[in-house]
Amino acid sequence: MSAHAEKHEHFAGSNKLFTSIWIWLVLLTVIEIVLAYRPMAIHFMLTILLGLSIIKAALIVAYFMHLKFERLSLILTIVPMLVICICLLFVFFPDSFRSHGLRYKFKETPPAPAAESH
Amino acid sequence: MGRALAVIIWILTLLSVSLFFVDKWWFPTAISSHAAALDRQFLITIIVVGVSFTAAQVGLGYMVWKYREDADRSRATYTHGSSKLEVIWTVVTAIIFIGLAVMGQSVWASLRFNDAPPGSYQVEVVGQQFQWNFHYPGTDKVFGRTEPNLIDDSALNFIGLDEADPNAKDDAVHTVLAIPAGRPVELLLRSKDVIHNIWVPQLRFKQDMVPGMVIRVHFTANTPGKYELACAELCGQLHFQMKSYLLVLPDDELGALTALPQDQFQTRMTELLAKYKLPAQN
Amino acid sequence: MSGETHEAVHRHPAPTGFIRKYIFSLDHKVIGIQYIMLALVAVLVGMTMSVLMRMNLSWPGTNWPILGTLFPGGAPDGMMTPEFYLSLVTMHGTIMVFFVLTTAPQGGFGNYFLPIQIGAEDMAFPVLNMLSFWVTLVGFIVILSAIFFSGADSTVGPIGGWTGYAPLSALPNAGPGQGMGMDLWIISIAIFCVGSLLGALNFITTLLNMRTRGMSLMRMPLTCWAWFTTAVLALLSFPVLLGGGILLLLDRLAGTSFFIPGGLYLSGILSGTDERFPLHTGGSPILWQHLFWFFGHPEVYIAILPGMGATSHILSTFARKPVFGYRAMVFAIFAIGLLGFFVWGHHMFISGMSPYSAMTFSILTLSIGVPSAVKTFNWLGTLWGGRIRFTTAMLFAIGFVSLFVAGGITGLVLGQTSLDLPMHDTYFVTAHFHLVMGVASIFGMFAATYFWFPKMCGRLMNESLGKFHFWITFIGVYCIFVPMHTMGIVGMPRRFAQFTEYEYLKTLHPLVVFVSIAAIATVLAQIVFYFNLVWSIFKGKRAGENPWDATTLEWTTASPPPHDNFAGHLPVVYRGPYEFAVPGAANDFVMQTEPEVILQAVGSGREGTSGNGHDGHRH
Amino acid sequence: MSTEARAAHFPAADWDGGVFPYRVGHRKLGMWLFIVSDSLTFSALLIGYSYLRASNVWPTPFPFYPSIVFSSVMTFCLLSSSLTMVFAVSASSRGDRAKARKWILGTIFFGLAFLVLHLIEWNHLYSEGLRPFSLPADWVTRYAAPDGTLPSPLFGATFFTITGLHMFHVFTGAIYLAVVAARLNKLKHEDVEISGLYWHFVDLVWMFVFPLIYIMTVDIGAH
Ligand code: HEA
Ligand code: HEA
Ligand code: CUA
Ligand SMILES: [Cu+2]
Repeated sequence: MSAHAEKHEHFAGSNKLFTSIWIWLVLLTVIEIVLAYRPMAIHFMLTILLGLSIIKAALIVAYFMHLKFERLSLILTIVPMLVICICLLFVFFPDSFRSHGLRYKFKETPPAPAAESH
Repeated sequence: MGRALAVIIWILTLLSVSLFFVDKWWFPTAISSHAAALDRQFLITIIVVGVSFTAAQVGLGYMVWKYREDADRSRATYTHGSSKLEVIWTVVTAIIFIGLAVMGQSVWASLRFNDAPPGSYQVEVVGQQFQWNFHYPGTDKVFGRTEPNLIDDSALNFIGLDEADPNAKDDAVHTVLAIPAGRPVELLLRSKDVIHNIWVPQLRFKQDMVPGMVIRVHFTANTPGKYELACAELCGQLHFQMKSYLLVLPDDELGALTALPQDQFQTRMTELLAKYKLPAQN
Repeated sequence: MSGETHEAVHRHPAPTGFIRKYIFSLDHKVIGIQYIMLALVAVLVGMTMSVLMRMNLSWPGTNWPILGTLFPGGAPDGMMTPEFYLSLVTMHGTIMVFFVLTTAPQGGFGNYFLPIQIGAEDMAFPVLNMLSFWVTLVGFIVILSAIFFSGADSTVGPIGGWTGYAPLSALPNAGPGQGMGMDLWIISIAIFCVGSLLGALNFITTLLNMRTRGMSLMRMPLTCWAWFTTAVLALLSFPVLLGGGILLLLDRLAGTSFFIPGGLYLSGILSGTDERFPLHTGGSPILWQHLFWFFGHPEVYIAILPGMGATSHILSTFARKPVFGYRAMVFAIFAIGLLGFFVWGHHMFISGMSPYSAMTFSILTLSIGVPSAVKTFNWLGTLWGGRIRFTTAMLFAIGFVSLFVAGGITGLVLGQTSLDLPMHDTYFVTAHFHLVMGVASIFGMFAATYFWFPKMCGRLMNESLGKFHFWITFIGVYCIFVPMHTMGIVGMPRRFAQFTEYEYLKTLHPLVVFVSIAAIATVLAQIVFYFNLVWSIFKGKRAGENPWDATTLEWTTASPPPHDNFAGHLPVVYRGPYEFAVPGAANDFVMQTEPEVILQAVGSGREGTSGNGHDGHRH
Repeated sequence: MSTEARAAHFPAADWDGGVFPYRVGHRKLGMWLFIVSDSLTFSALLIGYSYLRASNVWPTPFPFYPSIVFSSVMTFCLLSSSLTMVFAVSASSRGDRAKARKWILGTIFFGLAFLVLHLIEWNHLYSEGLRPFSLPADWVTRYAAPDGTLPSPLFGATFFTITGLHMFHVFTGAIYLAVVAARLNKLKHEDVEISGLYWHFVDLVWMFVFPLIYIMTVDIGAH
């Protein structure tokens, strides 16, 4: 029995490590903001942004949320479950893209400005 | 108890299966050209399924009959299973099921994976709560412009047809769908309010009509006649009354109909509706 | 580590006051019973509605004076209006799916027996457990109230079907039934999502963390596997519905248009031209269907998996024989759970979804039949060579197998894109899902009730009444739901308030009437069940600890179990869950807690623990 | 094998019962599961947003100031709050409750700063005329597609819904942390760690909301 000592819990990672992770996160954010002002194809931009977000999320999960220091089995339980479900949600998109061609087109009337009601 | 249960299971199986042999309660005779393949696929499937159903129920009854508690044996057979059997029946069912699935795609593919053949007869279908509107392009084969803000139910402009549009001059809007026999038909399905679904059992065809979208579908109907057309998606209070007719007309009769101006079109349609009879119940 | 486990023990002492003991109880057993009672009440409401629906379908225009008083708008002078019929369908479907089949099997029996079967003293989070129940109860009250509230004009509940397709459900002005009742319907579903989600994480944690010593995964009863997989499905699918529900509610209350496209024209008003119908544009009705069915398909497996678990468990117990292919069963449960997320599109073949996605979904859909078939074959295998004791619980379990095959098999028809063209939204679908869900799952629950009632109440249910109940119900449901296939083939659409409008449906009239009569008879037979239930609580024959000679942990403790389940010492598990008919053992069943099997002379030197569930993958 | 020997033998393996297979207590595992579940709620909303955006004409109205500056500072706040939160957990693991409390209060401070900035940003958009059901009149003309299709009012709907739900999470997170800070002496280290998990999760969600809602909607005057 690995009897746990009451006072000192093990919490891997030094404050220095966490600070450097934080610096990385801030840096990646700055990159994102800079990217926003670079004209480029929207698909391209989206891919890069999502890529960066995934890296940031991974850093947060791995270090701040400490998953990297948990047992492999926990990681293998949580991560695939979530990844599969989120990937499945992407199956919605063909229908979104399709709807351009299928849209009923008509002349829209601009709404009355600044509705006060509601 | 075991025997009684077995017998009841067998009787229920027999009755269930025999219900599928009652001619009266089967598909109405099909009139579309994809229906033959579809009916065949249905038949194959229902046979596979029926045989499996029967086999499973007979097997279940047999187990229940044979292995009821009796004095002959003091203990049940001690076994945890057989990997060989598991593999066999997994593989066999996988082959059957995937096989069915693949076979089941051909009609679908022929209807949905390609556009309507050129020269198809086009009708625009506009669903609205509890009423059908069929918009015929007329002799010029071009639909007049429609705009939601021109819709005026009280003035009977149900689909918002722009009378000022030259293409609309020869258009007709009617509550009955008339299509040619033996020629590909393309429907442009829309809805004004909520989701409806166009369905004619004899066509073996069904498609949701989604507001905001124009869904194009195509098929060919072969047998002239009058058929009931139903809405098959819950659309509110009077969903069950959202009924119309499909008239499949010989080409010349339909040609003569579509050449008529709107007011004569209406009367002619009424005559045709009276002329054709619903198919006899099988 | 076990130190930590023990810390969890006795976290809450046995309560003494009535309220803490029976109302706001933290004890998983009490909460389980509360869930079951909720389901028993909900199913009464649902059944009553189904009878009213059948009456209206076969004898349109029947007069129900009491309806007239209760719902002056929906049934003026007691005559049911179409909108009232449709709101009954909606409420019937919703109540049955959510408040019967997601509560009793999982929240009820799961809650009661999962901790006991894995040798734990309670759920991991007792307070959360209590909250889940009360949240669910609030959801139920909200949905019941939905039928009494309405738009301005008439008293009918929501009209949307249990699927609540937008934009019908998103537009308050889309006719009667889209008023406040619909808001309440959505709110109730959202509340229900939260309750189930909390319940699910509780189940998963309990099962992973609280198994007692020796209770390895492969020694768990199949019921536990089923509850576990169900909980995972719930954890991953309810949040998506919750997201969708929030959006739908906003469409109705905040004037957004997530699911409402532009250019709509309703009751004489074009969207945006009048304050009664504000401007909506840009939304996608198909998006709602995706969000709903992404949840909806896993949900139907949430409804059936616990029933499958209970069936495996009970078949093995009363066939006096180990489950055939335990491992294959576990894999099948798992495969069903996993594949269950890949097939939601089969409800949307004709919705205007991409035909290529439809084809993919179709093939995946039929693949999911494979693990179901494997389970069926293993059930038959379990019976094979058994010495079957026909208790009522066993009868219902066998009935489950029969009905599951009958219902599941038509899924193979519906699952093919081409064949769904004529079949979608007809009574063929109604037949399919009632057989699997409406009765197979319910049979699972009946079996579970008859099986575990002695453990829960300390008394046996009356077997004669039980058997009577079984025969009527079993034959009855076949009579109700098999003819519906035929109706579907002829082409009878679902959600029709009346069939009087269509000529081609006239030939079906005898069947319609037959089904209604069968339904009424079957529903009446449930009175026997309720009577038996209540009567047996007080007057039933006393059950000992283990009336069925069963092997799993719940049968090692008192009936009903003490507050902490095992009276202070957790059991230790030495073998797999279904050790019946072990050759050479003294009894024909060997409890999971029995350390050594006493081999009689016959024993061929074979170690009696070959069923320890490890199948040689350890040691 | 004797009974005791067997019993002693069993707990050796992770999955054999009697142990926490992940070496993680109930509450921590429960929080992880809650996070999985909640991520899916957000995923559903973000996917819904992307779905609608891809099928509509979408305005890209956010100016550098105030929107992007604000949201960047907000991102910075959340990231920093995560850092302080790890420090808090780290301190708590060393048994240093005073420090832990200090860092938690720092986290709450950053969280509140995020909320305040966000509300200012909301208020700004609201005063510009953005509503859940409509766009400001000048956006409508400015972001109309070349073919005349109007930009979608779903912009406001998705914006307010997604950021609103996120804000709600930050808000509950702040309350949660306040309770933890107040009761720190009675709590175990694990409880602090769990509150940290929740807080980081809120941060993590923002890592997707920020690029998808803000960065992808920057006004670069390209139209
Ligand atoms: C669990 C699910 C469930 C159950 C049990 C039932 C039970 C019944 N259903 Fe229902 N039904 C649905 C789910 C269910 N239904 C759904 C989802 C819909 C679709 C709604 C929609 O379109 O949106 C529907 C729709 C539906 C229709 C179609 C309406 C239409 O489309 O117009 C009809 C028509 O006859 C019908 C009839 C019946 C009948 C006669 C019964 C029964 O009365 C049969 C007899 C009842 C029993 C045998 C059950 C007894 C159970 C107990 C006593 C519980 C025991 C509890 C414990 C052990 C804890 N149902
Ligand atoms: C408990 C609930 C439950 C279960 C288990 C299932 C199981 C299955 N369902 Fe069902 N389904 C519903 C509940 C359920 N369903 C509901 C509620 C609806 C309607 C919702 C609504 O619109 O209101 C629905 C609707 C529905 C549709 C949509 C129909 C339509 O609206 O057009 C489809 C289409 O693919 C489908 C398919 C399947 C399949 C392939 C299975 C498979 O999992 C079945 C697998 C089982 C077997 C195959 C039987 C056992 C196997 C054998 C005996 C082996 C031998 C067999 C052979 C060799 C062939 N279901
Ligand atoms: Cu239109 Cu139903
Ligand atoms: Cu499904």
